[in-house]
Amino acid sequence: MDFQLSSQEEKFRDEVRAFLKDNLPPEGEKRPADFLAQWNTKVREKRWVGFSWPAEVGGGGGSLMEQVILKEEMARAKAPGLGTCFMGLAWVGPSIIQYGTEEQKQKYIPDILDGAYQWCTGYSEPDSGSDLASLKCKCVREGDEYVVNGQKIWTSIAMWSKMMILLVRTDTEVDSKHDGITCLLVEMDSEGLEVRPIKNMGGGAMFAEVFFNDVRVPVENRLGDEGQGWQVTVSALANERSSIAEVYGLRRKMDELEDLAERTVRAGQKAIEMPSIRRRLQRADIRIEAMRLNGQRFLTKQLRGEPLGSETSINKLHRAALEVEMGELAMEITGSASTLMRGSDVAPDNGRWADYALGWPEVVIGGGTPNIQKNIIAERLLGLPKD
Amino acid sequence: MDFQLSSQEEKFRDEVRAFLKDNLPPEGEKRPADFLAQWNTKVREKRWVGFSWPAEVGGGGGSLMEQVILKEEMARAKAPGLGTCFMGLAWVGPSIIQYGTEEQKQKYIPDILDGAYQWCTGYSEPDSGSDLASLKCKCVREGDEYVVNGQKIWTSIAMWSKMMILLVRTDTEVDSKHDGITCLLVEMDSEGLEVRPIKNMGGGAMFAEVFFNDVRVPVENRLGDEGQGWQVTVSALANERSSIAEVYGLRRKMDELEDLAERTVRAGQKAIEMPSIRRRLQRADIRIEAMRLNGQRFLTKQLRGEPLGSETSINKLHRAALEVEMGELAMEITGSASTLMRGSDVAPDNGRWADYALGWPEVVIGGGTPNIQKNIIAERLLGLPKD
Amino acid sequence: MNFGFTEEQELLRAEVRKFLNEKAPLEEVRKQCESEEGFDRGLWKQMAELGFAGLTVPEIHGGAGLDLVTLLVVLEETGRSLFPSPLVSNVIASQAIERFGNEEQQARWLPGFADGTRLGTLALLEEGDDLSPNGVQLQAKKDGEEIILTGRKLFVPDAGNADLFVVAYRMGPGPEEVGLALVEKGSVGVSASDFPAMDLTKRVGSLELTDTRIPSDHLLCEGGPAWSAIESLVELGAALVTAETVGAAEGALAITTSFAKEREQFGSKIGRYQGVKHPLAEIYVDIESYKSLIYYAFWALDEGHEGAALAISRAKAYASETFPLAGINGVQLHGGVGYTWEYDIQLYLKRGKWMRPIYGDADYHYDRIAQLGGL
Amino acid sequence: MNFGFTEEQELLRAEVRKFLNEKAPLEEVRKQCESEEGFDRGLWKQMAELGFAGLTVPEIHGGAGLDLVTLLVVLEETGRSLFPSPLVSNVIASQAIERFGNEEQQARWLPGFADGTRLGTLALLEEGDDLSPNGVQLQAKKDGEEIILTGRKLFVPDAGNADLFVVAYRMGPGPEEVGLALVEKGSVGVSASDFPAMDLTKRVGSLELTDTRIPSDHLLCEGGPAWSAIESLVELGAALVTAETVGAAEGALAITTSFAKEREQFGSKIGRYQGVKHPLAEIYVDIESYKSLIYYAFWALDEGHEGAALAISRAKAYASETFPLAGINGVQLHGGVGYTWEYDIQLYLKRGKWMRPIYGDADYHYDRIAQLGGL
Repeated sequence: MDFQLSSQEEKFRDEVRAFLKDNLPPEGEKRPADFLAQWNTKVREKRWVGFSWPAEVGGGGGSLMEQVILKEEMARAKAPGLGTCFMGLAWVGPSIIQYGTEEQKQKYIPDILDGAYQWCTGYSEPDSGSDLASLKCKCVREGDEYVVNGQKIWTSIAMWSKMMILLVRTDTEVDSKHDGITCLLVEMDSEGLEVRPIKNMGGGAMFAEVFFNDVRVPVENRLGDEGQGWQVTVSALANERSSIAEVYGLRRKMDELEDLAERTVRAGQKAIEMPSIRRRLQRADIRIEAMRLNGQRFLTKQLRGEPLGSETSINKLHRAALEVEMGELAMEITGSASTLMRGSDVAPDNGRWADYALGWPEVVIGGGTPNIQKNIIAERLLGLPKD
Repeated sequence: MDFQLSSQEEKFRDEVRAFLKDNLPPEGEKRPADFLAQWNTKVREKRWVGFSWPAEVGGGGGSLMEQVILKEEMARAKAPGLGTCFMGLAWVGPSIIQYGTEEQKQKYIPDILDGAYQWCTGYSEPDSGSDLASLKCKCVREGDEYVVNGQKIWTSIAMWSKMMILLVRTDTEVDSKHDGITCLLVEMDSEGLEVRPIKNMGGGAMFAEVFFNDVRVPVENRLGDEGQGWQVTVSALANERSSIAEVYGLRRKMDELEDLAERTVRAGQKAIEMPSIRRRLQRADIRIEAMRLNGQRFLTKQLRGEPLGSETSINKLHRAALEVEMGELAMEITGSASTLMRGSDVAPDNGRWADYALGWPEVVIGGGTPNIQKNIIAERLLGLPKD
Repeated sequence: MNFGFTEEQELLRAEVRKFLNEKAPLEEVRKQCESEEGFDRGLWKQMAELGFAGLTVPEIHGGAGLDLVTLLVVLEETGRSLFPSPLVSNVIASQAIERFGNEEQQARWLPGFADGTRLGTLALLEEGDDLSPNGVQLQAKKDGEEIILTGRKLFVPDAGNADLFVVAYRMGPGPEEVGLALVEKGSVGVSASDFPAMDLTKRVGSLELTDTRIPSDHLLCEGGPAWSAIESLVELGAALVTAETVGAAEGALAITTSFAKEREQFGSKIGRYQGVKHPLAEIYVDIESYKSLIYYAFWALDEGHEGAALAISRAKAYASETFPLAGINGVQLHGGVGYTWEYDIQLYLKRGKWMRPIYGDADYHYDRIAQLGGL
Repeated sequence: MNFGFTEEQELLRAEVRKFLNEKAPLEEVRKQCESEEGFDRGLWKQMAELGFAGLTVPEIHGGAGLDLVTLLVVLEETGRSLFPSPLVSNVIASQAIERFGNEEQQARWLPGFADGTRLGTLALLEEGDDLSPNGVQLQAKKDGEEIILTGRKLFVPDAGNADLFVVAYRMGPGPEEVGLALVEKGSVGVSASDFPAMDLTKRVGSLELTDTRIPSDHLLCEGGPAWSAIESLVELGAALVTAETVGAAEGALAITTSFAKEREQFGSKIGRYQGVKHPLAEIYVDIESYKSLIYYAFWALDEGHEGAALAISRAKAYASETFPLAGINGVQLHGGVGYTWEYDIQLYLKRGKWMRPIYGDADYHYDRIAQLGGL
């Protein structure tokens, strides 16, 4: 057991820290208007966008451990993200690198790294829910084109995306529902493609429904072989590593929550001194620390070259519970003011906690409901029978 | 809505209170050595044993509301029980009254009322668990006798009983597992019948396994018709009313727990003033009060002549949770001393809380596990599909 | 011994439910609560005509003169349908006048509550969110028989629509040097408005008073009796909110249960899984339990029974701790659709967040139970 | 960066597990713990010969001189098999001498810990169950270089078997006027015995001292350093117990999981129901999580890293709150058989009740986290 970095890793960490010191204004200090643009250019120049991707496609060629160090330092410094094409960097890019043709790589990878535009993900369908592979979106080949008809749902940021990675069913006569699925790269301004934002309970919209009505996609936009779509997707989702950054996100939120409880005085008492609040804050805090260390155990496994399996569900389940609990805690801390939203002078922090307390489903349900995660753990890690 | 008693009910209550005043030593006062024997004779004379049973079989012929008042006053005064043949009074007697022959009534009912001996209940089998109707205990008729072979388990107080009400399978070729079951009244000293006490985790034994090896039971000891056993049992179990006394039992335990928390000083602080303990005591206290009032709603339904259905599962589920929680609370209140048992001078209340914290399964699992209760509520009260 | 409703009460329930199902199904509720005022004055007028609005107002003042247990039946139904109306605030304001006002004041104000033309509310809390005497800091200056009020009230239910505020003020530094006055919206120096808030069916806002002169015939009580009056109004508020919560919670459970019966996943109704069934069963057990507690509390209130305050605090603490979580569970069991604007379950989740702190959160009521001599 | 064990440590784990599986399967554990002494001295001797007993004792004193992370591996295995042995108490006592004793004391006492002939324990708590300085009230009188001790220690682990007690005593009224001394069982005025207790695999008892004279070469430390020493021993105790708990919890989960895979009800394996699966999944998540916390804590202890105390308190609080409930869940999921003497799951339930308060319950460790500058 050893939590120290090697001297080479320390050197890299110092490089990152020096960069952050030079390029990130200290906390509380106002960032210049063009800060974000400059930041994006600089991290791109350092090849820290797509840091783990091979150098030949324009990535950083970084090792796993260096990647972790980079993310950790960035999160700790509360720096902006590395790159702006979120889903492109998270899984579209890796899928294209693994399954794409030379042309596809050249056409899409540089734009993903530069953040030229957004990608979205056409996986879920109205009737498929957590059962992704039961998808029905119809796709027929006509000459050099695929013709797509059907509907997707829960497509995150579809309304702001130029491209979509889409799963369709090209073959319905299959033994396993995992067969007959094909992956296409689709332009969002294709004729017959319609995006309808889904208004969430907070009143905003992060997700959309996407309708396909005879949408024609050139065959060269197929990613991988026909029928190989499930495999492409599974590899892509596997790329969604037990994210260090995710834990730091929770940690940051927790620090803010602690600060809120410290600042909030109700009935003459600081909220942080109310026993019922304090103990729950402490419990959440311990679980976040446990998640951080769980992540390091997963990382060790990866560093040893062992594949990561269902154990990441451990942190997913923690996160689902914590996002709900922390929202509830924010509500209980702020009492009568808890439900006031943006635009009221007495809304705590101008209503951001109210937004937060309504925002958990995007995280919790998006990543597979807690019930699904518990099934994964029970069946795959404990070997209990399927229900 | 009206929680007042009618003047007739008030009169009955006053009669009970007067009896208690005359016959029960004040709390804290030593009871005479022969107190219990005298008590039993007196309540029997007043026909308060089998209070709700018809007068013609020797019962009290009391109304439901009077029965509730009687139980409530007895519980409030912490009086001993009414009658000593627990299972005989709870369900064997009512079954015999409903399904028994005139001979059976004359033979058994007076003894049950007098507490002449104990009855036990041969329902559960090793492989039947919560699925009572799947029982397999074999029974073949040979002339004027039934011959029983098989095994029962979780038979409460079998080792101290003279008689057993037994369910056997007389017909295996049936469409429904509820058919082909027959109910027998069996002498525990029958040849081929063996009782093996089951040692529980507290080291004691309340339950037993009962083995039947060619046990011969005269046909006149059959209760109800052949194949009518399930019906007899269901009526008997329905007789196990949402017990007022049960809530008073929890209430009494809660008062004692509060007293324990008041008396126990750890690290210079009274346990009752520790926020983590106090809030949990309060929560339990509220739930017991809710159970009491839930019971009154059930009672109202019965008084209106409507049958009580699965709603009693509400209180069963509360009780299951509370017995566990109160045991845990006792442990947390008493800290380092919590696991000390009878015989140590520093064991809190000579180890009775340690016993209590190991004793919940007899209540919780005996009455159907919480999972079973939740299924009953979900399926029968909410109409959700079976699993 | 009868822990149930009379036939008349059950008939009233059926009538109210029918009225709300027809006039305010959830798609209609959404429209009403998103409007400027947040409720439908026409519908409110109709409710007044049917006698629902002035149910507890004495008959001599034009009301139905019925008891709180009967009101409970109405509240369960308005809660079930998330009906946006000033009912709860109005009952508190009218009860304040009925209980603490003199005959003149009753005769002057109560008829408006009975016929639905008057909207009232209690303005109690201020910055500091404190339900103890210390929380009342709004300053009163004596000027002969009158007083002059200056200060700001926060978290005032239905502030934007109310035309009559029952305002708690402070006369001096002593803990119970407080008073209760009636403040009319039209008076000089009065300004009130609603805050943007999560549960659109329940408006909440602020009341600002700047040198507002209160004539002596608008004063209800002062000193120790005023503090007792305030406490009893908070109690009443907690009781009314909990009664509505019983209905709302049943509504949320019904929606989620029928969703679970319909929705299929992995080739099976999701309601078949214990992971769905068991949380729903637990929610049911909780609702039935705080229902029993609050039913009893309403009866005890009507009877002037000493156990009322304790029963209210028990019920409100229980409901405040469990109903918000039931809403979250409901949304989770719906999966993704549950948190879209379009599905109704999220409306109940928001109601849970609204009801948790109002008229005292669980912490407040647990402490109050101890004060009242409970555990 | 390596959050795992070395190959040597994994080999050791395999060796210990094999040893325990062979020599102390649960049916054997039951026999051993029900014996007069509560453990098997012969087996303990064998463990000492294999080097498990004196694992952390420095090599110059006959031990293996290994670090705590290596000991962690052994503790997980003794926990898993509920192995009754004086290991935890012994490590605390030997570490007390190693950390706070002088060279002479180390040379005199440590070899006995290495070869398994000496059994030691920490005698800290008294009536009042107080882990603060105030909890140490056992009275010491100076007599030249010696001290004379009188008083009673409670909740002393393995009191009945220990022949050497590390005893905390009080010199004067000041909060930190405390000291640590070594008391031999055979000395005049010493009497120790075990209490009847729930978890037979873990003995706990009392130590009574009546005018017991302690020679100066038995004194370890006094004053502020003594209080720090005591705190660090409580920390160590909490760490060792939590490490054993990880193994015990995994053992309990394994037993329940395989029961759920075998047992049929209503024609189906009970492990198929989410009502069984989901609690087991939650238990798994908890175990993995306090496992990570305690692993890190052991590494930090070995490194003398400042974060050790915080990590220990986090892990112990987490484990103390969840493992006892996991035991209850395990018994419940077994149904009736789970709470019979015959089935093993109840042994783990009792272990949960034993581990909850020892070396600080959750409340104590939450407060300690705050003291240490955590939340």
